[in-house]
Amino acid sequence: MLEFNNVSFSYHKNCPVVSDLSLTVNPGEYIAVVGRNGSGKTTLTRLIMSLVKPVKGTILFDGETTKKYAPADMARHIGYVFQNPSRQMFHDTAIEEVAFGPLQIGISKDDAIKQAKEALAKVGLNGYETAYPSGLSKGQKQRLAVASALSMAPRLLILDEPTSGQDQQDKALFLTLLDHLHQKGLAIILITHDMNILAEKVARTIVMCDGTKVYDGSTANLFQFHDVEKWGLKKPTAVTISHKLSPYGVSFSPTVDGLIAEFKANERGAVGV
Amino acid sequence: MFKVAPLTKIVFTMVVSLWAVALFSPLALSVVVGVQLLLMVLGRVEAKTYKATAYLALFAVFLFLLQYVFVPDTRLALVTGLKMMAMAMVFILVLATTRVQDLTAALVGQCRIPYEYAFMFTTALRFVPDFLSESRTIQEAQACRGYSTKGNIVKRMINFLAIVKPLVLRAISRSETMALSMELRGFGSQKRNIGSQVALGWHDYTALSGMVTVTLGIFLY
Amino acid sequence: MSEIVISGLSYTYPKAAKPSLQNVSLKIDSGAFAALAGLNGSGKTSLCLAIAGAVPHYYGGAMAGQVYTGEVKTTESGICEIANIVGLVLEDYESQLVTLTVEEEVAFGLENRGVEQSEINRRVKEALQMVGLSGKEKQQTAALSGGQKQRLAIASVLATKPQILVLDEPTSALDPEGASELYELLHRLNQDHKLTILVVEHDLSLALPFASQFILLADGSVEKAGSPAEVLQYMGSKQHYACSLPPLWQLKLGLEPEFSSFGDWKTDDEAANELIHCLEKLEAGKSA
Amino acid sequence: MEQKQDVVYYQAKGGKYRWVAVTALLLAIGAILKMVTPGVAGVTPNWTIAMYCIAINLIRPSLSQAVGIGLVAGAVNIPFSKSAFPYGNLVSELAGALICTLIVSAAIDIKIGKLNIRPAISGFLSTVCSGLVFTGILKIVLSLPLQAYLYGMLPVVFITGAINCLITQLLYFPAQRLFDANGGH
Repeated sequence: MLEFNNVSFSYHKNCPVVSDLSLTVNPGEYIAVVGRNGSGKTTLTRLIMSLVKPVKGTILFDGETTKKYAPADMARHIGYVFQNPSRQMFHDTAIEEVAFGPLQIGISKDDAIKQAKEALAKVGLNGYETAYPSGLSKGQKQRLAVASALSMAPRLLILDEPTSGQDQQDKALFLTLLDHLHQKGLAIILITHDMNILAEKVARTIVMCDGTKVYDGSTANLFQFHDVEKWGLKKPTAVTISHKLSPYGVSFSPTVDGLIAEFKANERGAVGV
Repeated sequence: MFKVAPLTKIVFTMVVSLWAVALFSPLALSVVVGVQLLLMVLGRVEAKTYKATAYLALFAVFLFLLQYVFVPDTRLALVTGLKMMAMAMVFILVLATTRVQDLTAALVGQCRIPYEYAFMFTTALRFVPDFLSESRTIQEAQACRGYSTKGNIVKRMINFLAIVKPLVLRAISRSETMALSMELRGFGSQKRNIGSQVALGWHDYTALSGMVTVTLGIFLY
Repeated sequence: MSEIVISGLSYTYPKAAKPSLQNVSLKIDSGAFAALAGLNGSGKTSLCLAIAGAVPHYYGGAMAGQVYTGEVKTTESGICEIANIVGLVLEDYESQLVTLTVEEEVAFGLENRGVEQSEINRRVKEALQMVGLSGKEKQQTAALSGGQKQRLAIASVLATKPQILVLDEPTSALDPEGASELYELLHRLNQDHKLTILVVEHDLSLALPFASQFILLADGSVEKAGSPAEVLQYMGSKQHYACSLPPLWQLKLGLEPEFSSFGDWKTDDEAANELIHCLEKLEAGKSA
Repeated sequence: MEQKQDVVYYQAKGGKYRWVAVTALLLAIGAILKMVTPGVAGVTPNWTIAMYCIAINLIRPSLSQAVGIGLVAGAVNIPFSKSAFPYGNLVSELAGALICTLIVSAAIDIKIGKLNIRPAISGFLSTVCSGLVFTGILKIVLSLPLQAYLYGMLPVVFITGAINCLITQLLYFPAQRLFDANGGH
């Protein structure tokens, strides 16, 4: 669906922000993009949205170069939820907020409202049509932003740090929402700092470091075989402990639940012998 | 600009404006502009100051043309352009050689401008870069939601509210935090100590008497 | 000394339909490092504002009960006087920064209080050093990074030498590296400068290595307060807090029913060592 | 454990300086909008005036406060936009802020049907007044010909006034809703 071929980008000459990046996103995939601040994660997504154009290389969407597209054109296919979504909200009601996109691309008012209603329902905000966006909780605002993106019926959803500032319960709720959307066939790219989310939710991870892709593959392998700290990532608790326990026969698991199971299995095995 | 107190510079902006209004000779006005340019060079201002000055000069040319189109009198048009140049340049000169905070401190301490307004002024300046980057982010966020910049003037103007409204709302919600923080930090107490106040020295008196002499000269002449 | 004592505090905002705080009684000892947790809307911010005196002085509304910060009863003191004891860093700390340069920001509160210039200079230097911003005195506030802005906000409240520092969700806008740096800073202020610290935090695993006290709010009331271990144990027993528990404690509480009870883990290393010990014991038992 | 405590009602003493904060922030926005607004055929709103009109509609200042707000509004633009005539700005924004404050504090209802159009009226009149003062001073000081003034400047003043009228009306109500929602978090 989306393809980067040797893409480079820089704001100033000789100071590349992203260099020689190649990757493919397939329909319906759930991918995490991680890396320390300034590693080029956000630039990667800005390139996808055509907010910036590559200096070298090509970006293809459905086989066509995105060079001639403006961000508003990309918005018909790709939803992008910015970090801290309250900054983009400005309507008096949630439904108007969500209908903004469809109306901008020339959809009739009735259809836009219909689409907006559906999008609100998808994120679990049905009944909130007339709510005042500024009065919503952080978690609800975030879901409202997702609804705004979904109202354009995208095939790919990009989220930049969607869970920051939310309480743990809202966070869990939000991640379940993403799971649902993913199961319905939506491709998702999640930029996150939260390694626990990564370990528990996302199968494929792309690690960015100094403007290049340094890892692209399964999340489990990433934590099992790579020292992620050299890329500025924090090891999840389960990974740290799992590594320390492996000499004692406990199999590796990047998640807490997995580690508990492995620990128990090890003990049963020990007793069984 | 050398060892002159901020207050003297404020007086300088007024005096130069007065000269520019009073003078009608292209030569005399050129001297005023020339002296300011010289002061810029002597004050070792940054490149962007010259850029601002050049921009101003462009505007002066535009004014010259405007004047000339309506009244084809080269001398009169030249006077108009130079007057504007002299009046606007002095602010660029003073701002390039003085910290804004020192100017406001002088206004509060020596001209008795109430502190609230000086604070309002510097705080507005403090938030300009923040809101500038915020406006870019908002523009991008809306673009990713399909924000379009097409259509006729009225439509584009109304559409632009998608950028302006979030900014204004952000300012309103920030104002509450800021007002609370101001009270926590004792804003408005009578005890306030008015930072560093620069008293006038012999440089200032020399400069001020120079300005008075020139002004008198212009008016008597 | 400068402990925080809250007794029977209830509070309702002027236009609110229901109270934000209900019969909150709490004690935070002098020199404590307390973390305040709870879901959004549980009253954490209101509690911070009450400790700083902004509730009720700034907002008005209906309040019952008392808040004492040190010997000061907040209802009988002005906001600015309480600020001499309690330094408050709000969640939107960027809006707290009102001046053009770093040093002016730190000096602002002191100038307003009529402190002498030489003393101001000394305290500005000291406060900036405490937060690791020395050498940035002349920089423009707007040019600082998010984390630096936050440290500047901390420095500017520290300049008035409060004994208590209250931070409302300080890590919500920071990346993990920034968040751990912030906690190390708070730890240093707590240890070296004997500051009492209260921090609102969703991610308790950040506060776990440093905190001496956890407070859990729910619907405006204290649901549980005590040592981190006590509160985490309690949270572990409640299904709806399952996801709020730090992974370390999810692991601990997940293993404990079948294995020996473990210590009150604060760090990954501590946990790993104890688990290795446990495995070795099992191994020994097997070969015996 | 249940302690019975007497409920005491407190008057909000806070927000004494909210007018300062709101005005400062809105003026900052006015300054940046000037930089980022795409020019459409040379016709752009005067954002500075629109922003202090909104601020004045929100905070309802006294006339002496209005004097200060006007002068600060005139001054904020000096370091950013290359104003051709900074002292002229000070005077014209002073006039604009005073007019706006007079309209805002006028005791009569300004409504069309149920719609409160006070923001629109204040936005229009302040902009026109400020524009007339500014161009008037400019005309005298730079000795511009009458034709240039009548055909070159006046139409711009009135068109800008009309745009500002619309903007102030559209932005005021959402701003006011949030402004009044304080303490509700």
